[in-house]
Amino acid sequence: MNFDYTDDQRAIKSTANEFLANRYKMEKVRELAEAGEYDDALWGEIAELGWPGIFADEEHGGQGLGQVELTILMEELGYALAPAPFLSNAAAGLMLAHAGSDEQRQGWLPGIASGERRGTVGQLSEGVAPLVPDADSAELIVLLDNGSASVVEAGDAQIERADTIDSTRRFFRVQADGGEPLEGDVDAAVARVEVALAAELVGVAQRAMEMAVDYAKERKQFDRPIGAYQAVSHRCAQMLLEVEGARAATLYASWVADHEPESLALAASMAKAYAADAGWRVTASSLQVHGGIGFTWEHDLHFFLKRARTDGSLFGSPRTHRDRVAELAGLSRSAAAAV
Amino acid sequence: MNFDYTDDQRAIKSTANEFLANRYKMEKVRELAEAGEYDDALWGEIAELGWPGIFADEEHGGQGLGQVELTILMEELGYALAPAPFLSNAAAGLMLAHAGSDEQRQGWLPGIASGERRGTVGQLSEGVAPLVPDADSAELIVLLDNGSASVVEAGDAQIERADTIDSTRRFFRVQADGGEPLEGDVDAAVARVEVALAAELVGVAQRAMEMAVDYAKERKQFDRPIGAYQAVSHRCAQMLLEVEGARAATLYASWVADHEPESLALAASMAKAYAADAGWRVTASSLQVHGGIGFTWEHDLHFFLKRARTDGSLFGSPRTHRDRVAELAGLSRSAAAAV
Amino acid sequence: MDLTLSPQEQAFRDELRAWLEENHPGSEPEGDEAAFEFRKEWQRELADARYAGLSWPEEYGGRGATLIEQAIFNEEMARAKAPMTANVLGLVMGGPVVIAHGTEDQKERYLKPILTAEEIWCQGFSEPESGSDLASLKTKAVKSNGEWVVTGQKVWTTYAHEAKWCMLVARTDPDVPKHKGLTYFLMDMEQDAVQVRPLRQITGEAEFNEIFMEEARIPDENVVGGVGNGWAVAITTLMHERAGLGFGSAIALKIAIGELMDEIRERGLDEDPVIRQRIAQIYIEAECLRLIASRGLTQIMKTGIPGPEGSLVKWQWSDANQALTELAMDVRGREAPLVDDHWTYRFLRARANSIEGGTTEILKNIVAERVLGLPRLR
Amino acid sequence: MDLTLSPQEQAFRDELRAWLEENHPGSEPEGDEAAFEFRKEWQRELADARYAGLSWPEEYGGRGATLIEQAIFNEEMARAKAPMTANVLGLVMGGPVVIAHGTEDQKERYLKPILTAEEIWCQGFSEPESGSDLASLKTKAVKSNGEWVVTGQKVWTTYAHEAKWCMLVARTDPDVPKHKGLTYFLMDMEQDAVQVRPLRQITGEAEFNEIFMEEARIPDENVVGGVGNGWAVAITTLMHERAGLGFGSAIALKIAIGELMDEIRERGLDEDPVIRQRIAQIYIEAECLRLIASRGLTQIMKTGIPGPEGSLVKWQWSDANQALTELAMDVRGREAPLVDDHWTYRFLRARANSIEGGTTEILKNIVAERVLGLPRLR
Repeated sequence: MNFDYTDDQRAIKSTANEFLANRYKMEKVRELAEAGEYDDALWGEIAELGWPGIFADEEHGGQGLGQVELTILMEELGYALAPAPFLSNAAAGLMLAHAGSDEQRQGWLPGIASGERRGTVGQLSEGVAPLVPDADSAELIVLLDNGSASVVEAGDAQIERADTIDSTRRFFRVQADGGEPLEGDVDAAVARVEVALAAELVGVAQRAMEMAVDYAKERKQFDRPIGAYQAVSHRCAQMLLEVEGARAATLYASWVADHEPESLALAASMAKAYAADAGWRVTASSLQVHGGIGFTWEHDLHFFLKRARTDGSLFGSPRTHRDRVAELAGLSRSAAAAV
Repeated sequence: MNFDYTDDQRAIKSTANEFLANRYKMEKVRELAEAGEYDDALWGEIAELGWPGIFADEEHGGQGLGQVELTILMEELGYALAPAPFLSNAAAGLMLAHAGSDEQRQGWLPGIASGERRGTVGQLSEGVAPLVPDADSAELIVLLDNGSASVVEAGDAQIERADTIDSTRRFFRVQADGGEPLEGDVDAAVARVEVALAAELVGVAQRAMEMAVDYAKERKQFDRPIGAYQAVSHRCAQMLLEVEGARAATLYASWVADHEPESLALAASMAKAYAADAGWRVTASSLQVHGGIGFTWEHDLHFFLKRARTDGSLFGSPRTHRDRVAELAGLSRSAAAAV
Repeated sequence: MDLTLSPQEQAFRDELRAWLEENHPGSEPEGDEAAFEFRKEWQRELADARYAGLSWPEEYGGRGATLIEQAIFNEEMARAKAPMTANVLGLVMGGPVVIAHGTEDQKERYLKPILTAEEIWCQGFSEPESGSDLASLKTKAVKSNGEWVVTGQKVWTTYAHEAKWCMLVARTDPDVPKHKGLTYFLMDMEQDAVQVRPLRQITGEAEFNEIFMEEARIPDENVVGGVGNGWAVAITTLMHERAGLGFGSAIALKIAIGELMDEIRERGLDEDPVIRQRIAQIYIEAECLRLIASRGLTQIMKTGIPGPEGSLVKWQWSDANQALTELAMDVRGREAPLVDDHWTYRFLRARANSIEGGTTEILKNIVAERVLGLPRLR
Repeated sequence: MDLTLSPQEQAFRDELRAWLEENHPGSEPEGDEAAFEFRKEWQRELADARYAGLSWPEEYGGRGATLIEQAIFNEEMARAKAPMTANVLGLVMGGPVVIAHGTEDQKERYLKPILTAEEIWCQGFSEPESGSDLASLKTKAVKSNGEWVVTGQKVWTTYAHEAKWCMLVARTDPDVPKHKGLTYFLMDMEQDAVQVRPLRQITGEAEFNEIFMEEARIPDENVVGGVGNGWAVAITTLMHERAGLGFGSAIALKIAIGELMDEIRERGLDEDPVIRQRIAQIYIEAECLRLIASRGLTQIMKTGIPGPEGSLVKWQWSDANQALTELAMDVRGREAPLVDDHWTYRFLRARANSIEGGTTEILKNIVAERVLGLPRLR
């Protein structure tokens, strides 16, 4: 047993970290967020690195790696808060790779893996998917509807911009009829998307924690760095507890996706529930450590806080996932799992 | 508007405080708790002070005062943790006074008000009342069953000792058939019992808070009183917040019982829910401040902690009361208010 | 103990209600400028009816209202969803400070235009480096040729762009310990040496401003309470602010809870046991803080001194309001991140509740040290 | 990253499982004395199969097991509900300390009887005045005629009434700063100058003892690790204790969660949405702490140094176990206060979880200072 990255995985992590730190400096992130845009040139570079297809088979143009490697990238993307259509495209890729037919995979995966013909995924509520990331630049949209999924070509859908609190990601309201159903195990594929989101949340929380810790070392009040006060230092310790718990749960779920898929449903719900709470609590707690300055638009923290809150409600709220954990851990299905 | 005691109420409070501090020193409380007994002579003194009938009409041998004055006594009794059949007897008195017929009042209230023929109240679950305080020394037992109530003479009931974690109060399991129904507004009477319990919880929490604060001033670690560390001082501040909230809610509910009974159901549930949580959280938090010594039998704190936890689950758990608050505050009745 | 209103209090409320029914100006127009004009006009109406500066002595245009009457006023205004006044800080802090610490000339000069919103006031206490540690502020005022020359920066200033006067605390003596050596000034905002920059918040709005002073001038007659007494003057102002705000915030919270209950019902979630537990808990906490604030008013009226209740109320309020807005997001479910005109703003805005006007950490220190008598760390 | 067991680890587990199936001694008899004899007998059987002192080098009767193998062992023992060993502290702390810091003579003398439970060990670190502040301890050891004379008091000592040897840390030099001047001794408990008094807990049980020493004697050869090195010797012991315990506690917690789920089902509460939320949250936290502990084992095996995971795991475990037992009380509803043979004990016992073996406050300090690099207060 070895709960640590392999050398290859470590290399992926450090490459991603460096690339993103270099290309998505916070000024850049802010500029894109305020314009509500992405940077196509940077997407080109990401595609060249092979990231969009990291988890896809080599025969479909991917790198043939797994969910663990995707988690490594997602965490770094969250850490950098990179405004890019990566998650949406990866989500579509995961749906096709794990719930698509051979033909669907052959038809769509290569474009997704190369980053040239992108996809996205949305969840329908009464016939409308209110929050679909990057739908305007996707060629295909996977629409989930209570355990089933179908693929719609973007041209066949009505797509309208939807403003969310997270301006670092472009969301759209999507309505479409028909589409081509995915015949495979939709739930298992969705679970992989949940894990990818959990990984992003881990990165967001990690960054918000680091910002809090750095600020606590530097900011002085009453002639002492505020990090010397337990009200602040214990708050930071709590952030570490939650970040490490979220990371451990997410890594485990990723490994399970690759090696023990029969445990994936439970592991994915645990990871998503815990990481969503951690993402929100750590970013909100970091804002409290920052005091007034953390409440200003000028400070970067709020972009992380808003991303965390938004990610938390995509693909199942913490409550929904906890209810599923209760069920999978041995309690029968709840009648009233409404929200 | 004046949210403060009158001079008379202040006098009741200071008399009660002094009497109880004098008669129920902690060694005495401990001795009684370890023996699982009360002290009849002390009960005689309490009866002479007129406390058992404080809320009862003068025509039934009481003092003709109200719920506010009962709350003052209950808080002091909780503060002293006095092992005595006061609450049980007062609960029976409140039921008779507010839900009994004229005849029932005339028959039973004088004995309760004088403390000579005591009563108690229990809640039935499937035909058995598992936790009835002081049933062995009561002459009448009011049994509540889903909104209705009936009076049973103690001689007609099966009474068995029931050990709880709270050894400062004597509990019994009671089973009885029939009994004489109370025709009045049972819910309104029960609400008064809930308020009395909330008041006891306020006193218990107040005492546990004072113990923590005193210990935090005196105990040194790393060459400083532990109360100088925010991990401890903010914990104590939280105790004050909860104690003051519980006290305000309980005083308000008491005043409402006397002057605005149409608001009593909501006010009583708010007080009981908040005071039950506060009682448990403050005593548990006080134990944490005390560290190891607070976990020893030798230290007095555990008696307060156990009383708080036990009071909290009598006459409706915090959850039940919160659900009722939701209902009374404007949300319809919950289907699944199970626990 | 008597939680009913006295006949006088009742009469005050009835009169106010009747007046409000007659004079409620409806809802604010769109646009910052128009809204501000609307608030000015509303304040003038209040002032004419002697409802602005309610607590001020009658000789200065107030009613000498008791705290209970002020609480009644705040409650009725909140219930009626009446607009804000334009000159909140002048009414709540500026006027009382001038009345308590000002010279006769100052009273003559400043009070009337506060009441009528002719002159708007803002507050210059906080600085970037001194948030919780107010006494560490660095803005310097040096006396030169009979006037004071001020250089420094202030932050978290509301209404600065509209204000004529700034209640400014600055360091006039760098050589004495930090609480001493501060002086309270009234600074004219209409001079080039004073620059105002809006400070955008995470909500996207600019509710606050930064003020930059580069050799701004203040005549000596604009010192309030004497040179070197700035700390004492500022602190009494802050205590009045807190005592007054507590009760009003409880009412605002209860109104918001009612709105969320409507939302819950509309979405058919009113039988959801988890939601019910959460909203009930917030409802109870709001009620507790209202009651603690009420008890506090009784205490102040008896002793004249604001007690610790102010700190407890502010702290509990920020916890409860944050919990409420988080619940609102959960109630909105999948759509929660979509910007609506209501809850997403409140949700983000609530993050500042535990920071503005005394962080929760500082409030806990105050409770621990001043109420419970625990030792200070520093 | 590979979370499956290696072939060796798999083989170890299979062998252990088979052995356990053969040799599980059933449940403990009633009565403290009988139960303790039973545990001794069980330990002897484990020792014969070289399952006691698993991590000890083979030359001292152990298996030189890896941390993963130890974790597997703890997990299997917990799953099989196997009894405790009689000499836990000797196996987990005493032996490793002697092996790491002891002389050859000491190894010769002490190790064997630890393994076989012939000699029971206890630990004398804590004192009434020094709980979290371990280095402030006051028990004095003075050298006189070639032996040490010890006077003082220890507390929170398990097994003291059964123990032959006490791992005692005492102050041998009062004139140097407090971490220095401590020495680690092995004290013979069988002398009149050592008195043991049971310390009753809030559960009513006496799991711990106080030890009173009034001029107790320790021969010089019973110093471990050299005079003045007591702090370093004690700290390495404590770190080993924490690394070893984390994983086992996660498993025990998961078993308890399973029992509570049974209780929930039996009471027909398995569809209750509030209960489901609470138990699921605890389930997730238990899983997180198991995973953090697993990652910690990998880390230690790579670096040889226990990381911060120990503190996180202990802290999260105490939170989760307290939440679990509180939920159990709520699940029992009206009957919760009635003393049963199971949950009321656990509920009360859990209050100590956030105190024993490092308070949560101290663990948070450790995380803040040593992991996050935040400044120390003191």
